[in-house]
Amino acid sequence: MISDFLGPAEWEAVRLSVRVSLVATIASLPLGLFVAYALARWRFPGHGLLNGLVLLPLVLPPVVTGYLLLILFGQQGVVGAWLAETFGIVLAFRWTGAAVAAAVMAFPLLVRALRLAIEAVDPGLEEAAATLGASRWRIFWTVTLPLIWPGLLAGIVLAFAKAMGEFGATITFAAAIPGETLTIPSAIYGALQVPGQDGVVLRLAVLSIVIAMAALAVSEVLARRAARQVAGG
Amino acid sequence: MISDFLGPAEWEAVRLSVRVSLVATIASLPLGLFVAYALARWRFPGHGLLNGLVLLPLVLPPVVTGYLLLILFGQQGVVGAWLAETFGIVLAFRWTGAAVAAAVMAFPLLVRALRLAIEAVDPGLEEAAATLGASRWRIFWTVTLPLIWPGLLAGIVLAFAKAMGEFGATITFAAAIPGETLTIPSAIYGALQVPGQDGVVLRLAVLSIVIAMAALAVSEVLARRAARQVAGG
Amino acid sequence: MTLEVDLRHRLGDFQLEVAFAAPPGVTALYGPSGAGKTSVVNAVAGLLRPDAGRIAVGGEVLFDRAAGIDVPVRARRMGYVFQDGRLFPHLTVRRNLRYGGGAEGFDAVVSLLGIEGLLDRRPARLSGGEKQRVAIGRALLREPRLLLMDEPLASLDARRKAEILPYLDRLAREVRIPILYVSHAMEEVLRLATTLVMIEAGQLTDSGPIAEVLERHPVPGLVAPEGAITVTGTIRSFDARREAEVLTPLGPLWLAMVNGDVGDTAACLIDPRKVVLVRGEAVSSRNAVEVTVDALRMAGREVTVGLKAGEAQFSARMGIERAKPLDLAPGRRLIAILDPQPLLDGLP
Amino acid sequence: MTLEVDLRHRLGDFQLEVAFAAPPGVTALYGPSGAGKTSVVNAVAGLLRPDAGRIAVGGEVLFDRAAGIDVPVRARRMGYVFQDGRLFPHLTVRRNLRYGGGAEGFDAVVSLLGIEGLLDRRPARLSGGEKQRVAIGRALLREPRLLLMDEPLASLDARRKAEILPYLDRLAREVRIPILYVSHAMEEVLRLATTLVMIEAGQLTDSGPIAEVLERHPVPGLVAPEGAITVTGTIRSFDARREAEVLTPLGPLWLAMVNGDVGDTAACLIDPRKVVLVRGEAVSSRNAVEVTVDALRMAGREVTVGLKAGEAQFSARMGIERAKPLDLAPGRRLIAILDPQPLLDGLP
Amino acid sequence: FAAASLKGPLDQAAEAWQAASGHDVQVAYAGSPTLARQIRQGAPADLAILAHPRWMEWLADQGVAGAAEAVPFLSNRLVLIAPGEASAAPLTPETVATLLGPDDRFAIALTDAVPAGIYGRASLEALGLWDSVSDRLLEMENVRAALALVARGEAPLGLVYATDALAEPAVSVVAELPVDSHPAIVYPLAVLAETEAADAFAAYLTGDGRVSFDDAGFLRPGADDL
Ligand SMILES: Nc1ncnc2c1ncn2[C@@H]1O[C@H](COP(=O)(O)OP(=O)(O)OP(=O)(O)O)[C@@H](O)[C@H]1O
Ligand SMILES: Nc1ncnc2c1ncn2[C@@H]1O[C@H](COP(=O)(O)OP(=O)(O)OP(=O)(O)O)[C@@H](O)[C@H]1O
Ligand SMILES: [Mg+2]
Ligand SMILES: [Mg+2]
Repeated sequence: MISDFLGPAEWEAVRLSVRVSLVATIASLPLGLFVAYALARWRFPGHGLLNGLVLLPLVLPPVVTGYLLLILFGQQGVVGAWLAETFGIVLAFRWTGAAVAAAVMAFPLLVRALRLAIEAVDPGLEEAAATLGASRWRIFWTVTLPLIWPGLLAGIVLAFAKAMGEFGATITFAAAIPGETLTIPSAIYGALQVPGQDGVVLRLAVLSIVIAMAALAVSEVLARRAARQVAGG
Repeated sequence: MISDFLGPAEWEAVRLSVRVSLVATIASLPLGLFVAYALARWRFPGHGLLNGLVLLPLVLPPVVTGYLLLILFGQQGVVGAWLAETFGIVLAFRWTGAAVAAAVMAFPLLVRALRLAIEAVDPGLEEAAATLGASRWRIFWTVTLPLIWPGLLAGIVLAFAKAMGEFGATITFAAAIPGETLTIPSAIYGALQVPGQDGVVLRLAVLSIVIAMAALAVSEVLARRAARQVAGG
Repeated sequence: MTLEVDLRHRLGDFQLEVAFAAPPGVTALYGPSGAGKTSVVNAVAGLLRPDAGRIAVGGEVLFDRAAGIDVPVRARRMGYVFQDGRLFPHLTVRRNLRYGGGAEGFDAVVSLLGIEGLLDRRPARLSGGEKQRVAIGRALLREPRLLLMDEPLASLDARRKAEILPYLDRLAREVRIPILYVSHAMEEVLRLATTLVMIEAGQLTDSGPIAEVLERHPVPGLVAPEGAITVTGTIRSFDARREAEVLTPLGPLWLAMVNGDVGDTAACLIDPRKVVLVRGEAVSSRNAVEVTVDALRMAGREVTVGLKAGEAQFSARMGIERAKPLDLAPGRRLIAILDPQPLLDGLP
Repeated sequence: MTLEVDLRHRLGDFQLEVAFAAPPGVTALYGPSGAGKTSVVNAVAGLLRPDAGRIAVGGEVLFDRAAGIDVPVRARRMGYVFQDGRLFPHLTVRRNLRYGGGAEGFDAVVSLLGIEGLLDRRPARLSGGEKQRVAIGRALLREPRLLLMDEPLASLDARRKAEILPYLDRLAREVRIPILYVSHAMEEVLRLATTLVMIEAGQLTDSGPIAEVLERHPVPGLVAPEGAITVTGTIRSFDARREAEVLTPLGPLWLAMVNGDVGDTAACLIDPRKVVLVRGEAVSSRNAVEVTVDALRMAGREVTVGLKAGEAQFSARMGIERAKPLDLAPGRRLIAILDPQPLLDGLP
Repeated sequence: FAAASLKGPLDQAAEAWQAASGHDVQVAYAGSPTLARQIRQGAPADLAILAHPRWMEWLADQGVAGAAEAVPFLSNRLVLIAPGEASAAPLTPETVATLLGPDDRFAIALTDAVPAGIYGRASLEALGLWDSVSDRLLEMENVRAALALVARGEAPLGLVYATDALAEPAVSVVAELPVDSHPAIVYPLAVLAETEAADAFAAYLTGDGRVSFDDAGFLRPGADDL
């Protein structure tokens, strides 16, 4: 399937990887923002627990995370069965599952970057917005969010890069179905198993680097523009 | 070798993992700080390149990173051979190699957290320190570093957690030699290969979670204390 | 609409305990650095939750510890000019100004503050005083029912102050909203305030109509000139330059820069060193009083002359060489030219 | 040691172009908000690199674009009190104060500033004025060869100012270091400054000894009272209360709050509305001058009386009803009581 | 250095030999490609057991000493498995279709990369079953992962080594694939270091040590397999 050229299968892996990574990143943003905000700003019972839980996918070998996902979200899994019954949503062995795996793996990076950024926001500015009649929600959108913009971009890039490179949890939870869950890392893994496929490995690796670097470059440009505005340059 | 109890081999893996992760984290701190500072504060040719390079280990599947490390730092590798000849330093298949692999994999996380924190430091304060006669070096130690303390802690925890969970690059670059490079994730991988070893997997996973959570808790306490001082609370 | 404040709060070693009422018009919060002024303002804004007490505006309770009421900050409808600015760094001046609403009056406020040229800049490119002006504008445009101004003019130049002060003055009079105004500059306080709240080390020293408070505590924060007396009276009229004719026990005195209207009370200070005695027939000053020398006292090279004007008593002090040509003796009739200070001049 | 500044710099639309010299003693940088004062100070501190120009202290060149000299900030040995504080938030007050060195004089500075009780706190727990005092202390303890103070007293109360001003005064005189002092408060400027640099919209308006500059530009930033004249003279003596006897064309006048020493020049303003005319034999004022009525002019309900005192001319103005009892006519001899303002009073 | 799939029995054999000979054995497990690359880069391996001859051939091509003299050490066979207790069934497309159900998938190791997958694909093709599963594959990182899927019931049918099926109680064998339906499965063993201990351990493994592998279900390779 993996040809010696960047054949259709490889292209498919690339397209899939980008889609999975984008979806994983974008879809985990709202929750990531919420969790980061909660961790940074609120004190509540279970604060430490949540904090630890978020970090988990980083500590565990990816395969274990993937296995846990399978146990939870697989068709036989507790949540998975419920999801399938109630909403007809099946994650395991679908590209959505690959996205979930990537999102989970990238989540600690996203949340940490966001949390750092949120903690750096001067609460005095949020107070000022409140005196001007802004609701919490408006304050978040018009003050907090723009001020954490650099952190948000950093988090997005980290998460996207991580999602692009994620392999262990993805293959364990979503397998490597061509066109469905066979992402670049899975393709690379496959190519690595076969002697003499180093060319394919190299091509795919370079491609995924190029994509990640492009994302990085965009984020840098955006972050620099924002910084220039705020700092007065 | 891995018995049904937390046998000596498992303990060895745990001790080794902690040692490797600690060394990886601590040893990469100075370089991480330097790179993060450079990326945050300086404009220089190659800025984008360095930025991308740091992100690489996140994008590439760990196995590829490990393989690249092997090619570079293995005894036959360009750098590895030179290191071995000149300093007698051998990294591949040693615990130091495992530390290097973990450090490389954790580096993007460390640098990003540090960079975000450094960018959030008000340059006005560093200017004030300069008018008070402080050298760049003193400013860094007495103003910048204390002010990025929360980011530093976040970076350390991320790096440590990542190092604890790192598997792909480690096993590829340093193999899984018991007592030398067989870290917890490798041990978990081993146990996963043998059916019926779920108990071992669970025990090891829990152990590594406990260790990472302990590190997280310590960092939270330290960060909160620092935040309280600065914010006046 | 009146603001009523009654609060107790602990901040580290610092204990705040004040109660006062601020009627429409400007209420000055006056007290040395660290007295607790910002803390009071924060409590009114809702940014500091007092340990105990009650805060109400126009009868609406904003905070009542005992009753468990604590209206959220955003619902308090106050315009707060912070001591430390707090402009949104990521928004242009225009969007900072518009943040609290108020397209209405935008142009007027912008031109009052002289920030027309800055509308598209971000705060990082403003000077200190420009930031302060934008912060004032932002609070004004909120259309608040209460203005909180924490040293709003501290880094503005005299000309700019001279433009903004009358505006605030008018605002307080016309819109009839209370303005809580923190300032160290006595000129500003005297120019604007109708009510004065003096606090020191977290405790209320006094509060009430400015003239009465200043009568009880002559020159807050300053040692009054030796032998000075405070004279109070009722405002009878204003002249074209808004100097007030005040009926005092010493006779009618004309005071510059007095707040209030006809019928209100005004106070001034008579410094013996600034009283000029004249042996002669006529003087051109409006603040000349016919007096009789009551007593003479010498101290070093200075003479203090006790004087009587009708029932009222005061004194003049001068160097001995100045007294000689006057040929002073008890019972002698002279003209005294007074320099009544609405407590405005003479402050360092 | 003298500071020489000559710089040109562009900030967005704003063009800065000033050149002046600041001798030992206090040099006030005076100008409206946004004039470029902070930018000048930053350039001297080395925080802003001018597009062109030269900056030198006591002959040592700190910056010279043409010669490619740019002494690093840390080596310039300046104490800078920033307009926006910039205390280190993670350090206690004590460590903030000690950051620039100077164990020497620590206790003296701390007690001057009244911050003994704050030494172990961090800045977040200080009030606005407390922060400002710590910032002053930090700059003083640096043992600088040049002090840069950007509105250092803006949020301090009168009593505290009255304590710190003489200290700065003494510092400037005794240690003989130049102090570059930005302030909008004319009292402060008049109290402290020996040199005045006036800038507006980035351009130098004038600079030089304060009396001379004020003579050329009477009340900077303010419209001088109508018909007011500026009178300059030489200081002959000081009395026990440090009022200065100034020999002027009108005769000797006594001025309060004058900077400088015997022999220096001092200037004051004579506002016609504050001149009191007396028909009589003797007055107790030290600022009384014998005058002859020169001319009379009526405008509305006011009379302006042209007066001659020897060669000098000035005028008095009063309501028409005040003028009547004086029986005014050209040639009549009267006594004029002046209220010469060292440009201190009368500012809004 | 040994293929990860050998972990259970090899640990036992190593322990036994260690006890008997007094030598100290350290076994480093990883996937065959990783091992091969490490050995190529000079890894301190005395002995290598890989899961497929091709990486051993690659090592020989790369000129690694000892690789060319590798001997076939173990063999294995493929089985179809199902979760829980399942009865044996004939190997026909129909049974496969029945067992798979309408929309479930077939768990197998990567069919063009991992040995078990490659062998499996060859076998299924030979048996005419490939077409009934080829578009329903759940290709996994390795055979253990495929096994786990079946054991968890996520896939109703999978293809693994007989050794795996034997070790996992949660699955049962539905059918054994004929040995001649695919290239012989061979685990080659090479002695890479000319040390006495290495030779001795290799001798032990190919001799007395085989028992533990036999117990685990491994087959002894035919003499002509490599
Ligand atoms: N980064 C910048 N970009 C563009 N213009 C700037 C920038 N910084 C300051 N300015 C402008 O330069 C002018 C001078 O600023 P500066 O801070 O020196 O004024 P200032 O005299 O200190 O005023 P203030 O009394 O209000 O503090 C102002 O008009 C300001 O708007
Ligand atoms: N978080 C805190 N913890 C402890 N003490 C505090 C804290 N914040 C303020 N204080 C103290 O409370 C007192 C009142 O502070 P506040 O800011 O209200 O003073 P202020 O009257 O506004 O002074 P200024 O004129 O200097 O701004 C000060 O003595 C200050 O040191
Ligand atoms: Mg305050
Ligand atoms: Mg300024």
